[in-house]
Amino acid sequence: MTSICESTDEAVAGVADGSTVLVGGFGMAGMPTHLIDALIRQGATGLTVVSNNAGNGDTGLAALLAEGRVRKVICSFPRQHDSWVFDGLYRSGKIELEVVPQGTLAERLRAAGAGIGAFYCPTGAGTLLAEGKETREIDGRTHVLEFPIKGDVALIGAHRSDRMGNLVYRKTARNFGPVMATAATTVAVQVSEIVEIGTLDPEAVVTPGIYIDRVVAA
Amino acid sequence: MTSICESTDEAVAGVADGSTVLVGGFGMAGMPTHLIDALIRQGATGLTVVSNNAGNGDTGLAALLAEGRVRKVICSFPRQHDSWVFDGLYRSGKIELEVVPQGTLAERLRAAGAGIGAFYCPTGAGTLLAEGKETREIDGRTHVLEFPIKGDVALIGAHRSDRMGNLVYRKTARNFGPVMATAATTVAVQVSEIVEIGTLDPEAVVTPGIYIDRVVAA
Amino acid sequence: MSAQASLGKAEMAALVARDIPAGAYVNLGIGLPTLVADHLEPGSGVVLHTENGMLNMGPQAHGDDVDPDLMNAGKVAVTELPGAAYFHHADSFAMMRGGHLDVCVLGAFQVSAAGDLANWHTGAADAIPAVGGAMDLAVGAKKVYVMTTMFAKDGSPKVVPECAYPLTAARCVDRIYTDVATLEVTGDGLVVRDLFGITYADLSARLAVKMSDGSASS
Amino acid sequence: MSAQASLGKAEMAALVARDIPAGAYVNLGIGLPTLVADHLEPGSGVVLHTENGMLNMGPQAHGDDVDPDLMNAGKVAVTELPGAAYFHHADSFAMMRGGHLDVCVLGAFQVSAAGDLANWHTGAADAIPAVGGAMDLAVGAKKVYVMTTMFAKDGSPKVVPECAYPLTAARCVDRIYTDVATLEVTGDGLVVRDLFGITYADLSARLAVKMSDGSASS
Repeated sequence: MTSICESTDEAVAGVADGSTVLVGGFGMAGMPTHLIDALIRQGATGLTVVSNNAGNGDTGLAALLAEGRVRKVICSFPRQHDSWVFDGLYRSGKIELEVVPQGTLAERLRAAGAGIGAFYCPTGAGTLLAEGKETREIDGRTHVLEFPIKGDVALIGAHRSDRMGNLVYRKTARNFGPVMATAATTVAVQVSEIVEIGTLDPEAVVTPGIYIDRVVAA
Repeated sequence: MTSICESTDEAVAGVADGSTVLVGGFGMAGMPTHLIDALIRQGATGLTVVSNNAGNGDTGLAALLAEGRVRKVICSFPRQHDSWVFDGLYRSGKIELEVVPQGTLAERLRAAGAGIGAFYCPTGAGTLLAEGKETREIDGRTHVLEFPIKGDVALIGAHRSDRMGNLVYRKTARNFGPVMATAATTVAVQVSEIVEIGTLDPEAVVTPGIYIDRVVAA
Repeated sequence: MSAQASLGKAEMAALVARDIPAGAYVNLGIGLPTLVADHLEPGSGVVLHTENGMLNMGPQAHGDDVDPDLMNAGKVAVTELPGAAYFHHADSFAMMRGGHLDVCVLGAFQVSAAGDLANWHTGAADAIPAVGGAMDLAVGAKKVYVMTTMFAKDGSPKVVPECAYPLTAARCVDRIYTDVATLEVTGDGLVVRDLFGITYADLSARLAVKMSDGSASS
Repeated sequence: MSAQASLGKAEMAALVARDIPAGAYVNLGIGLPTLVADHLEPGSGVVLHTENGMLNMGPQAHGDDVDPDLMNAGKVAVTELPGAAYFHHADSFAMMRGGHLDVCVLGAFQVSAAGDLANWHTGAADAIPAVGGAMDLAVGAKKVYVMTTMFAKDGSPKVVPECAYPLTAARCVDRIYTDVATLEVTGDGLVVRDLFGITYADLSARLAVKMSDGSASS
């Protein structure tokens, strides 16, 4: 059942030390910045963060990293022109990194949400990123066995939610949100606006409320 | 590139004998009846049909079966109160049947469209439907290895298409359409209405035109 | 305990409905389980899922409300409640297999003492196998409730030491609601929770399974 | 043949654009490949995909058209063309990995004579690995075109017998567009299709790879 939270602090309450936290967004589009700020206040540490990037500038995810609260990052693209916080932690051996091809990252999250135990994927076969992974020839092509990435918590951003947690997104801010929403035990979403039940077009709902635990307008 | 067809005959032209044909619909909702009628006229035989059911009454899929044009049916639920055509062919050994759990059917179609070589699925483990299939324990649970189902042709029904083949569906008539659209070499869709490009809301397009080869209003 | 009579269908449905938590996401199987919908409290916020691609399904449609594009899994015309969402088959079964449904209520041919379910195939040599979504539901829902009469027409019990019919899924059933008793499947075997029109001693004598009496303590 | 000068970036982009079929679905990688968009004929019907969840991406946005929710994979603000569709990351990469994109154009550090691509990692010990969607694109698109200068700043060729840098994908490249030559990767090795400002003999002398001269026949 979806609860409408009064504050972002309420939306991230109870995140335990050592949790795996899925963080939506691609660049700043869809990034749940207010929920990340609340997670910084909340204090959980020893986190594994799963996100496409590893933080930009000094705010948001980068600020969480800077506080030493993240043990490991699983992402597709940590290195960016303004990823100095991550870069420093990584070079000084203070953070673990698992690089996953972007599509495989999305698919492993989907698998976690869809009850798929593992899948064979051609991406990455014969590369550094498949080293140590089981492979199998299927139709003459080498496939890598990939396992789900399941979150304890997901923090995502969306455009509108109704009071049941049905979500719509805006343009490319959709990105990882709908997949991460299916892949975590507790899913918190920040939206621009909470609307009444019956307002959203049932044909256009992207994430049904069944996946959403906590909604906050922020 | 999507072509707008003048007739359903044009939309099913060139289906080769021995093809695997994916047929959308759940009950009559989303059933591409006009395309099936055209396929009956078109004449291809020795077909493998993949659909949720195995035909109802004496029309549509049942009529295709009755003409002896289908070698094998892959479906989740062949037996219905009005599936007498299939029942008769099956009992007289004139048609092959592969029963697949409904969700596994959908997921195997998705895998074909999504470039997934195979996947481990808990559904069906320890049952008749997993006999002879490879299994693997993952997190203490038995999973069955399932392979993609790829179509040569998909026939689906949708509500509206724009002239690029972007599709929207109506209510539960959506069912297998979006998945089958990704899983076949040639995808033909019958729609109630073809609209101009720019008419459909980009946030609400369910099947992007990239998946659609032929559209006909019928 | 045995003073009251065995339950009618509506009473069984009411009993199941009473045990469904407020706000739960629920799938009701075809047949007897469908009746549960009529006994859910209007304010309970229970959301019904139909595997052909919808959440927030409303009651059966009649007259002018019948829409051929809006069917439930049993191919009965239904209605849409505010807050509904439509999705395709792969997404619908991902939702199910991924463990997002709180409860599913299924019919049964047989349930074993260990919670194995047989509800899709009589095993008869000439039977046409048809599974639909039964295996997916049995494997995927967080709680699987079975709703059935305790005895078949020939008087044989449906709760058995081992299923003789082909399995739908192994060790999947959590509770069994019947006309004469409600049973819980636990790690220590079957526990009888409620008795209707039968004593524990009589029930125990008619069933060939090991079970314990938890009806007194409740 | 060597009478004309080597190509500038815009000329290279024009050359790639000329070889993209009308109506093709195309993904342009970050950097040099982005320039191809400016050289597509307006009436060509070529549809651009961006892996962060969009088809029918328009040109870069400027001024008031900048929308923080509408970015390309390089996190540059872009626009939406009529007929656009948005989808989430798992769907976007399913589209890619499933072989639905006709062409992708990628940059390269190195391409081997067999069509192996290295474009994500310099292999330097202190480099932070970051792959993004490169591996998915290289594995998924029907045709993979590489667009790069032929020689690195130190004068070393980027077309090599074997990649020294870590691979993005093996045997994935179909064509190599450079400032001095266009090469086709064939089963019989590299074939030079066009030469710009260099003779076949000179090129052959500077590259340490086995290749054949197909430029005369074209």
